[in-house]
Amino acid sequence: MAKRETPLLDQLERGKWPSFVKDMKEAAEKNPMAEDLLGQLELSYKDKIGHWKHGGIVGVKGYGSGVIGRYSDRPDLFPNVQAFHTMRVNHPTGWFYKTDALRRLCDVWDKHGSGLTNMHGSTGDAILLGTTTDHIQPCFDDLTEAGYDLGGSGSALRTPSACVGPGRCEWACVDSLDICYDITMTYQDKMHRPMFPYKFKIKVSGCPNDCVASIARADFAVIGTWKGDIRIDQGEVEAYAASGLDIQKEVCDLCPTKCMEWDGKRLKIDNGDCTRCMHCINLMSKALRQGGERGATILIGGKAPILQGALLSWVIVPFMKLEPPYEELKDLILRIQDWWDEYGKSRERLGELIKRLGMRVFLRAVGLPAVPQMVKAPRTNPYVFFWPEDIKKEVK
Amino acid sequence: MAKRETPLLDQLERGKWPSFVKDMKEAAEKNPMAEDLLGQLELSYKDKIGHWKHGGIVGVKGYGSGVIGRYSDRPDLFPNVQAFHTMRVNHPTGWFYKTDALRRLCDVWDKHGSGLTNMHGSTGDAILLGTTTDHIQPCFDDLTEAGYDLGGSGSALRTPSACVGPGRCEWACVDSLDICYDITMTYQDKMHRPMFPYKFKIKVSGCPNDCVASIARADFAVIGTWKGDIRIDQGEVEAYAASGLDIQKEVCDLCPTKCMEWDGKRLKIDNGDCTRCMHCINLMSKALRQGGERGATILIGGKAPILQGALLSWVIVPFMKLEPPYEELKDLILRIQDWWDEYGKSRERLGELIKRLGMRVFLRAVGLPAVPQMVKAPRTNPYVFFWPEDIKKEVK
Amino acid sequence: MAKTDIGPPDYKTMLPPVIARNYGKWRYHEIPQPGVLVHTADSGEKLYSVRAGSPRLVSTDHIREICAIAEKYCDGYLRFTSRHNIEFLLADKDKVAPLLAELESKGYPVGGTGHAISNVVHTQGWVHCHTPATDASGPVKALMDEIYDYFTTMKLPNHVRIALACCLNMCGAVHCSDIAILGIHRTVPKVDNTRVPNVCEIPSTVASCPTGAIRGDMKNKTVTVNDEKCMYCGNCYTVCPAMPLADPDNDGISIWVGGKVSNARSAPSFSKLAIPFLPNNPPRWPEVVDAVKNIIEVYASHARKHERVGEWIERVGWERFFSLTGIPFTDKHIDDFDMATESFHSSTLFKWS
Amino acid sequence: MAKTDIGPPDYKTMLPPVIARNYGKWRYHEIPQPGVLVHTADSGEKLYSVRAGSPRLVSTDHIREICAIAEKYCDGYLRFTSRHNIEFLLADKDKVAPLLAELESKGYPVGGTGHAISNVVHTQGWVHCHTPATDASGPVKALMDEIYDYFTTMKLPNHVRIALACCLNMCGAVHCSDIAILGIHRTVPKVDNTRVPNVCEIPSTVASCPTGAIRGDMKNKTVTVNDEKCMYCGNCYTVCPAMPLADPDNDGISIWVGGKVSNARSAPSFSKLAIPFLPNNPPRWPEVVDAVKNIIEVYASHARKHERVGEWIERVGWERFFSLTGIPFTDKHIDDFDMATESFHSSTLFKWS
Ligand code: SRM
Ligand code: SRM
Ligand code: SRM
Ligand code: SRM
Ligand code: SF4
Ligand code: SF4
Ligand code: SF4
Ligand code: SF4
Ligand code: SF4
Ligand code: SF4
Ligand code: SF4
Ligand code: SF4
Repeated sequence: MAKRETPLLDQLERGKWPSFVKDMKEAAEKNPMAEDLLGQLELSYKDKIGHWKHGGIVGVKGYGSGVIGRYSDRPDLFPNVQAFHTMRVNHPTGWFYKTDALRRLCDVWDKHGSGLTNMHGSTGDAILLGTTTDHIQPCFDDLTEAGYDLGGSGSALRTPSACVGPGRCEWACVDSLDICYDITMTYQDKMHRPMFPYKFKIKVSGCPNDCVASIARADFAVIGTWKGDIRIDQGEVEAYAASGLDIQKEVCDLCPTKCMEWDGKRLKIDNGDCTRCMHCINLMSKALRQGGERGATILIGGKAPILQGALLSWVIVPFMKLEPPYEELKDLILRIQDWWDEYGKSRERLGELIKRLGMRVFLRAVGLPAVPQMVKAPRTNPYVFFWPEDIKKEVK
Repeated sequence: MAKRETPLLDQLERGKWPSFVKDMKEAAEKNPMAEDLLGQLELSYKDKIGHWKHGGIVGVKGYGSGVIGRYSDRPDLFPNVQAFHTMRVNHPTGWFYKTDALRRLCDVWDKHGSGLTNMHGSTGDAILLGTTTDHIQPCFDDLTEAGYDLGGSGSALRTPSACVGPGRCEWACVDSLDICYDITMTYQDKMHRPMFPYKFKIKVSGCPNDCVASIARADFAVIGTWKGDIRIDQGEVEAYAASGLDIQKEVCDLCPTKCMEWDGKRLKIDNGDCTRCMHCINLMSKALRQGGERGATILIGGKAPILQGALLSWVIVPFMKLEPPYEELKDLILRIQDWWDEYGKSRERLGELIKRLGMRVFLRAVGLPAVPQMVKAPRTNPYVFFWPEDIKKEVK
Repeated sequence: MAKTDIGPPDYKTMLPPVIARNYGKWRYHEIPQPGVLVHTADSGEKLYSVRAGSPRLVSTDHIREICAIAEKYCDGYLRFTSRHNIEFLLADKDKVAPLLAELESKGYPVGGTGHAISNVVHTQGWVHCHTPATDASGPVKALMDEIYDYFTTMKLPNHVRIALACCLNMCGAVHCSDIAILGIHRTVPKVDNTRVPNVCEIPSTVASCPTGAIRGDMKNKTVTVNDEKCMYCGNCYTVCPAMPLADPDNDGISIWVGGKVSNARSAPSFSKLAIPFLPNNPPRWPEVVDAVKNIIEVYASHARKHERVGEWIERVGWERFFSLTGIPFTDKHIDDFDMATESFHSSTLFKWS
Repeated sequence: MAKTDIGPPDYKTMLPPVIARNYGKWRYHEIPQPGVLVHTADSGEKLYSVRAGSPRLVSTDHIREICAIAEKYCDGYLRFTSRHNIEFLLADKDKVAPLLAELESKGYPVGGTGHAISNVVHTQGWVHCHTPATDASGPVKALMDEIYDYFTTMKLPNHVRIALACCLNMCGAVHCSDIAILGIHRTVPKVDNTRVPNVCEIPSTVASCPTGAIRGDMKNKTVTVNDEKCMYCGNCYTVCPAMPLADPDNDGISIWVGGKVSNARSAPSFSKLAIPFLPNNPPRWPEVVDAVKNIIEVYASHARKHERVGEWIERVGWERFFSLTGIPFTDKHIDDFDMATESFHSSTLFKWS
């Protein structure tokens, strides 16, 4: 096939940052789908418009999710991307790979698809970009053979993800990797066979730094935290000071609760006031360790703006101990999903449902107690509902 | 008439705070309406429920407002309050009285009403509590004879009010009293003949301390403010320090923008960062004077919770010079009321209308420019409307 | 024939001469003692204002007594404040002490200035309104008796502004008070199907409900209320008299805290729910009085100087407010109206208590 | 027959031995140079992580190249980060320098650690999605070329997290980014009345509209759109393919600032609108690149150490943000969706500029 002219995309090969155009061309060298993708993208650059039709439903046997159907609106010009579906492959938790496993993935994809991928998608999957309808099932068969399975899509549990946590990070208060993997394995059915009102995302971060952005991007966020005093190694604090860290200005003054005092020699923390923001610990990882009792805060409801505006997840359990087999956690997830499943309208995320029905209804349904940690501040409007049992019945 | 037994209310004659029951009894001594009011109130205390029927419409000739109709639901027991309407009398601006004027008011009320009043109502009127339907017109006639007129009620401009301002206060940046009086006189018609979708309240405070709570309680709030540097009398600052004011802790540390520095001798203010919160000036009235260029911030939309939740007024003009005859101000009020009148639904306050139609529509309609001072922060949702002229038309 | 549209008396005719002379030229003020303000003008002249508490619901005779006092000490000049206190305005320093003595002898509380509790802005209650869930003047009197000392002294961290409104219409504008006392109903309006067709307009009644609990029943020319969606605001009753909701057993009072109006230091803010319900217990509402007093005292002993109630709570956190006051936190404290999600805690930055 | 529900490979089989040995027992970390993290375990063992930038849209050959490098220096162990960078994981300190040299020679940017700009989280754009208002990979590449130095150094006040999403669905989760680049449509969907009856479900299409702009036209089995109420979110198109709204002339990009996710110091927060519209100008989107660069540079020169973009803006004020960046403030910046009033400035506490 004659090389396509791509004068616009060529301009994106220039510059120091690695170029996706280079990768596309590399793939196009040996793969006609990639070649036509390049051509169609060039056309989009010229037309300033996408050239994909609204997705159709395609999939593998026994699953309802994991494949995103896609068709070109110019199959006349780009026949090899007439159908160009992506496969969402569940990444190994924490995105850890041994190269042999990664190479196996590449081999499968060279055999069945365009040879192009996203490492990774924003939900966390390894995205295999573009194959034909025929290839979906064989590709899946080869993937499972290679030890991989599909991730979630549609109205299903989406591929859970976790920060690197105990794998590398000194601040992990919970085993983010193990929790995520455990959940992923426990809920395979919910991931592969969409039965919910809409998507449901779970993410696990080991500490309040929230390196998987769970609070913004998950319906159900697990964020590690601690109780007990921050342990201070005063010697190391002094070492940081000696090395040029301005402890008063950079640490104490930026502590959001102003609960730290530094007299040039000793650092004091009023732990009762500390809100565990991590700032001081972030700056002095050698000198400060989180308190000894570890667990997680559970927050729910986060999502992007469609339909009624974005939501950040909010606290529903201030502190939960998390140790295998994570029964309390999984039990809560189930109770929440059951309730959502029963009352949620189609395309209504968990957060939106709670917004519609009210936290009090939610809390009662899933059996959680109301605690002040759930709110920035109590309500300002007087539109308070009382439960029937609060009201004295008239004796008539 | 036999004295009514009021064992419950009697218990409110005890205690050091002046007792309204004492006043009611005083009035009841010579006035049968007051006597029955006392009786009906005692019944309410016993029943724990009000004994007034839903108000009816009563009024004086030529006016649609100023009188609140009220009827007892137990006229059988309390015939003298069968009808018990209140007259809202527009107070002299700033609630200043010469006693002769005040005595005239009392005389009118003893002649026509219960002899009970509220000095004053929460909107600011002198409330004459309770008269019969027959007496309304003669009472009004006597009131105007005595130099008084009625205030607003219903879907009208309500009685504007103002803080004491230049009458006594060193911080008045605008002549709150004169502005309020001028508006009151200019809009007599709008006060007395309800023609709006709902009530409209205007309040004027001389400075950001907002001693008439305009931001919370007015649809249209005028709050004095200044441009230019806060003028510091360093000698007086030192005097405050000497007298025991901890300038670092009580002044600088509480400055919300942290734009003040005190070295124990001199106070420095970074005026560019100051948000004119008044705190430092409040604490050191002798030492600090507001900047020299005086005017007001105009805020709109404030109201109590019914219907869609309470609103605090928000900035629509950061700075407006205000000098008699206040044309710019009155012009703005008219433009706003005209727009509200045209688009507001029945019982929809100005703030609610803007909430429904959007600030951009409002701003365009009344011809105000969008400025960053209008918002705490720009929008977070991406649901941005573009004007037709922003959009390139397809050439077809 | 009456004159119309004459407007209020011109305030300029009501100003004492010392004010007329120094109008707009005040230089600074001092508070030598609770209830006494001294304003000094650029000219050096001084104005003495003596502030006295008032029950607001006053008889003409009471007003005449006030007039008499003002005539004796103030050349007949006085004013009322935006919180319904009386202010005697004097040019003559020497008359201040005698005035104070007379006020004391007559039982007028003098105070409400500076870091004090001033008068309670309040409303009609059972005295005159048709929608109250509680009385207004009664609870205020009972409360002020109990916290009287905070009116006559200036020992709080900052001033505490208390307001009471007897129903959700909030005529007392309690929505931005340090401490707010709010009458609430708790039962669904009882639709009187015989009266609705005659006295109510169905569409506006339906539209009056913030939660959409009311449906029109066009056939019977009446309305029905969905009990589960009703939060007893009473707005339908305002619009349609045939839907009363007052109920002696279930009406009562809720307590709100942490609002403010001034722009001093922090922005104006709404009051937030502290106690969802306390019973109506006339004539002295002991539960309400105790609850408010408790909040004041916890504030007084924990807040830093110049901190308003809300500023104190924001600094220590709402978790701490509930633990310090011993007020139980319930699901009712969590907003569930239209902007509820804005109040949810979307961070891990909270305290354990 | 394929196996099903086997789940992902067990991550434990992917961990380098040094991690397996010290799992959960890390003590502290250091960043000796941009792109290099050194984690020390309680045991004293050290793990070296070398972070390299990636275009995310990578070919299998590119992945194999990465594998080859990992095999050479890291015993075949690597990972990707939550922002799509590559991390080479080494136990052997001596291999770090040679690895860095090889990465440099092969053109891999090393960095993204500490107070840097890391990889741009982004989405599909014209490469694969059906609703984009702009491309994803293209603008990201053009931008990263221009701000490359901020990736390879650590000279900013704090890290700056940039994300791009090509439509309002915000798959790039740009809603909480320091700087967000968001594709937007600006024309009302064109209802294809011949197709709607066959491919769309009317009630769910009507329900899909956040502003209630869509009405069912049951007679013609189609829908109509009220142009004035439509803000081009594209949600109807997601539900009903017969309502396309892409438009080459009017699609483009908006810029948002000041969001964050971490709980460090301040609570997580949404990004706020900075620039409502910039044109799609492929292949290098110069207007977008310049706008983002300008914001970064103003931030870099004005923020205090450790201040995130949003923290800086909150401190100096939005008035100042607009005046410093020279970005015009318009009526589009003022929210007019359902919780708009929450964002209005209800105080007099603002700056003149
Ligand atoms: C591939 C991916 C973008 C990427 O390039 O990384 C993606 C791609 C699509 N997303 Fe997404 N979303 C992807 C992560 C996200 C995220 C981020 C996350 O999960 O952390 C979000 C925001 C978080 C959230 O869920 O709220 C996200 C919010 C959406 C939404 C809005 C949902 C909402 O409730 O607001 C839609 C619209 C929909 O579901 O109809 C959406 C819909 C879509 C669809 C399926 C288009 C559609 O309208 O049907 C896109 C298919 C593109 C294609 O042709 O391949 N996508 N989507 C991401 C999934 C890859 C993976 O599995 O790893
Ligand atoms: C007389 C009155 C104005 C009027 O036209 O009637 C008034 C008069 C003064 N106010 Fe006020 N304020 C008056 C109601 C208010 C209100 C409105 C309200 O309470 O409903 C507020 C807003 C309350 C709020 O924020 O919730 C108000 C917030 C202030 C503040 C801000 C205090 C703060 O830190 O938040 C000051 C400054 C100060 O006290 O240092 C202030 C200061 C003053 C000064 C010192 C001004 C001056 O130099 O003359 C006056 C004496 C204050 C005092 O009592 O210590 N005035 N002041 C009002 C007296 C009401 C009363 O009887 O108690
Ligand atoms: C007398 C007064 C209370 C008092 O004891 O001081 C009062 C009394 C009534 N108010 Fe009010 N309001 C009074 C000041 C207020 C204020 C405070 C203010 O103006 O600063 C507010 C809150 C601020 C605001 O307007 O938002 C207020 C918010 C309401 C509302 C709720 C309006 C809303 O949009 O949220 C209603 C309900 C209505 O209008 O249907 C209301 C309705 C009423 C009615 C007319 C009852 C009704 O439903 O029709 C009350 C008549 C009582 C009676 O029988 O005399 N009243 N009302 C105040 C007027 C006296 C005066 O003219 O000086
Ligand atoms: C590798 C990674 C986790 C993973 O599982 O992949 C990671 C790793 C680390 N993060 Fe992170 N963070 C990672 C994404 C995030 C995210 C998520 C995101 O960007 O989407 C966040 C939240 C971002 C936000 O707030 O918008 C995040 C907020 C932090 C913070 C908080 C910084 C702040 O002041 O707000 C810290 C603390 C610090 O840097 O001092 C932190 C600190 C760290 C430390 C130092 C933790 C440790 O001791 O190992 C790690 C090295 C940081 C560095 O790059 O300098 N990490 N970190 C992610 C690297 C992404 C990348 O390639 O750039
Ligand atoms: S979220 Fe916390 S535990 Fe997880 S990688 Fe980030 S800093 Fe480490
Ligand atoms: S973790 Fe945050 S709140 Fe706690 S002491 Fe450190 S800086 Fe302060
Ligand atoms: S609002 Fe300002 S000018 Fe008016 S009385 Fe209060 S402090 Fe004085
Ligand atoms: S007025 Fe307020 S912001 Fe300005 S310097 Fe004084 S305390 Fe600071
Ligand atoms: S608050 Fe309610 S009950 Fe009280 S006076 Fe106002 S409208 Fe009447
Ligand atoms: S009381 Fe309020 S919530 Fe209940 S039906 Fe009436 S208007 Fe609706
Ligand atoms: S942001 Fe929109 S256009 Fe981009 S991938 Fe997601 S759904 Fe598709
Ligand atoms: S684009 Fe959005 S706002 Fe416009 S009609 Fe469709 S769903 Fe409604």
